[in-house]
Amino acid sequence: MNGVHDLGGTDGLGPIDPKDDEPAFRSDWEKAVFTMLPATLARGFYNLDQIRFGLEQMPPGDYLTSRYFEHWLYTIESNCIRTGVIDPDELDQRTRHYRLNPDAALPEGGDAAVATLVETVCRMGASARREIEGAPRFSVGTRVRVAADHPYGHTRRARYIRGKTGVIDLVHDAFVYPDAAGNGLGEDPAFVYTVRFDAAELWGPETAAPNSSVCFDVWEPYIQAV
Amino acid sequence: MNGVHDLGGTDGLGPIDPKDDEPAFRSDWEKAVFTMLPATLARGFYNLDQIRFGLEQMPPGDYLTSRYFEHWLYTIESNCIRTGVIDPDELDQRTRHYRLNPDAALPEGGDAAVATLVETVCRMGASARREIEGAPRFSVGTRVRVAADHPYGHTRRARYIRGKTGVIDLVHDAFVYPDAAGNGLGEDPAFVYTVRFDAAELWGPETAAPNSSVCFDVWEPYIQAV
Amino acid sequence: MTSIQIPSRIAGPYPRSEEDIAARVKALEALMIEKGILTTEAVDRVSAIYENEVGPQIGARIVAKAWTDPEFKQRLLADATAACRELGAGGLQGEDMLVVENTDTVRHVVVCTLCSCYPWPVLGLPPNWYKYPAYRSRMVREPRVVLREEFGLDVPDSVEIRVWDSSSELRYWVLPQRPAGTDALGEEELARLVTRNSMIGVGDPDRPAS
Amino acid sequence: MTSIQIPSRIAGPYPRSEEDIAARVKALEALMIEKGILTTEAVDRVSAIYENEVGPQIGARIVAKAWTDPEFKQRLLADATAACRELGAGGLQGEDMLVVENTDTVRHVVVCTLCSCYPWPVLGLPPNWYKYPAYRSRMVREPRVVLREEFGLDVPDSVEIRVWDSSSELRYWVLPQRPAGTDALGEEELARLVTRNSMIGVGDPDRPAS
Repeated sequence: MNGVHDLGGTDGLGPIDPKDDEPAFRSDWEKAVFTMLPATLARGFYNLDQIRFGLEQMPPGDYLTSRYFEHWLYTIESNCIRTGVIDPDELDQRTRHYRLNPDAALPEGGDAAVATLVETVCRMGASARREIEGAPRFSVGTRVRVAADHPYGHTRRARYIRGKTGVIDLVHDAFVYPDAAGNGLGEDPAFVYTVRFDAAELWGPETAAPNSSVCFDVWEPYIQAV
Repeated sequence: MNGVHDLGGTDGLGPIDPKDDEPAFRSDWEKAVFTMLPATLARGFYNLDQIRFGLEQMPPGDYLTSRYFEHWLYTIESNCIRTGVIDPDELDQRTRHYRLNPDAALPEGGDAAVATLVETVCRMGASARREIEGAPRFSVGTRVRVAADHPYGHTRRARYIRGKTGVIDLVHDAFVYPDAAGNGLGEDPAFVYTVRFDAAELWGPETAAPNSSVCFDVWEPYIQAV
Repeated sequence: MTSIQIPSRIAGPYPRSEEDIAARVKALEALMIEKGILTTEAVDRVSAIYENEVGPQIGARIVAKAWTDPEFKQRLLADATAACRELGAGGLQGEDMLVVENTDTVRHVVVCTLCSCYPWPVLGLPPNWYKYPAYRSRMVREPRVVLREEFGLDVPDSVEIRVWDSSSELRYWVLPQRPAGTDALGEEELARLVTRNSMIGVGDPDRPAS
Repeated sequence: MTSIQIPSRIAGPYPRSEEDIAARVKALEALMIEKGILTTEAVDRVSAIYENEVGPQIGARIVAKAWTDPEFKQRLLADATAACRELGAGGLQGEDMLVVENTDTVRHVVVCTLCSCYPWPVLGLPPNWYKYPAYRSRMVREPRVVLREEFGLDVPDSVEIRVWDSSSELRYWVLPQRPAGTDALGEEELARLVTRNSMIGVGDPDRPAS
């Protein structure tokens, strides 16, 4: 989808103002939200690409102004509701309870195996790399153009590279295809390539930074040789 | 600039929910803000393209969530400050005054000619059409491509038509060039054309609405024959 | 290669509550009055124009005339600005108008994706939905879905949809098709059938009461 | 007089105050605990990993080893995931890593314009500026301006800048150049010079105290 999340090259977002020494989490709720991600991914309720698609569907004004873990909350919540893991009415009811009683305790206990599972997911990860039949269609040095169309679902084809021409710099293994997995259409793995685009191709010679390029990873269906 | 104001083809903005019978203005402040536009344009403090550029520079989260006349307030205020018409400290001070005393009166009196001038601007308008030397370079039926680069300043080249090919449907007179006037570079008028783009060219055949097209007005410098 | 700095010209956070905005506007208004740029009379007179005088009934009258006077219709399609002037319509945001005509095979619809351009002198100030992000973003990308789901207008695929994105100072608006069963009606009765939405292109004229 | 309504799939308006968010999260947490998906112990253990254990000091150690051990450096550039595993580094969001090496003629810098992908196992969780819209929007469009004005890094035009937009599941990070005057330093002292920003590509390693 053409969302405001697709920020590459958008102007007007203001200064970056980098800070050092920020804490990993700023509150207990951030820790809980963070842990919900590996916990639910481990259980297979949805996949990482669906989590990303959920982020993208956050109302644009909220997306641009809320904090990072609010984005996570949004997508975990909407994905859990979508998949029936959580009942929205129950969630609303429980939210009112904790809003009125902020110090009310969480339910106790639970299986000790849960913590071990979630910790294992964090420590081991889960690669999206897949073995597939066949060989990559393109090789290093091939000039390719990225498809210029505008799908409605989840995609990793940023708008700023659509229709643009670059050169393949790296050929990788096959990985889960986000345009399938993010839209609930299976893994459909495809080869991934790093395509290097001259800044002038992306932004035009007048505003492009001199002597610079962007390396962008594409899945094979995104590109055609030119 | 590539701002969030450039909404053509952005997804995720939700339902339109059209209503009938809305009032022209919902509050007194909307009337005042509305009148400030012709009043300040009439005095030549800035031009309409600079007003538009001011709108585009509203913080993106605000742009997407605030009401229309808040946008106007933003650009009138920032343009008046930029051009020295209004002193920002004085404005802040006076704002505090009226915030604490909402019923405090406005200054009285003023020249009766002001109301006449502003009313005349509304009734007569001020065309951006200009006589220029020379003839249009392109004619009806010519296939043209829109330049694909990304200027930082004000432009009317929406992102969704950049790099796209269409056919000239109408050839108009010359008009003030927003990429000049909006950036304080004079009027530099140029011929305007209506270019018709097939929906499939704009969005790709898979998601384009069947049998539909978009007519978009471009200034001559935006396009090249293909 | 300069970055565009969002002007932090406005001190402090942008005001958002109704009271904050009203105070800000009143302050700006006061300063403009003191500098001789504005008067309260100007505010009253200008807002009265768009509240009481200029609105879609003006466009409707023009459409009705075009439906009943073939020569006027020809002039309207050839030079809308001049034809509207004949009927006393014109002014700010309608200095250069173009009227596009719906037919059995083509339907036109108007949008402004970059801001909210709209032909004020014939349609009045635009409704909120025309100005807000959803309409502006979606109309160029999915016109059939928008017309069907948001405006209840099911346009068959055999009819072309042409969306006019008002990107220049030309102000487009639509001459809708005259409804069937209106042969007996005069200009004034016809004008009452012409809706604002039908001149934006997102609706049809009303049908005559049977 | 409603302002723009943007729909959400979530019932009710999206919560925004700290108290509202905390209550919402606690409710979600409670339901997940009851359903056996989550425990408070899991939250404690996972957050402890990223608070106390996994952070840029891990990447720094790897960089220092690459600076002092040419064969390790070769392995790191050939297969970063495997080389990091040698040193016990790996896991979520670092399943498939690639290290790109700064030279006298090319500087690399990492961004994720579409979300906030980042190599957690070697750099820890990303700083806010990395995740927020300004960095994500500007780094691909005006890298030299961003590096100079926001990070104080003036890269001469003779040095190519290559921006890596982390659009796939490959996680890129930067092997910065070893600072001059560090010939006498051991791996541990070198690691202390390697900053998080130098591995994102928006900074240089610290210089040794003279």
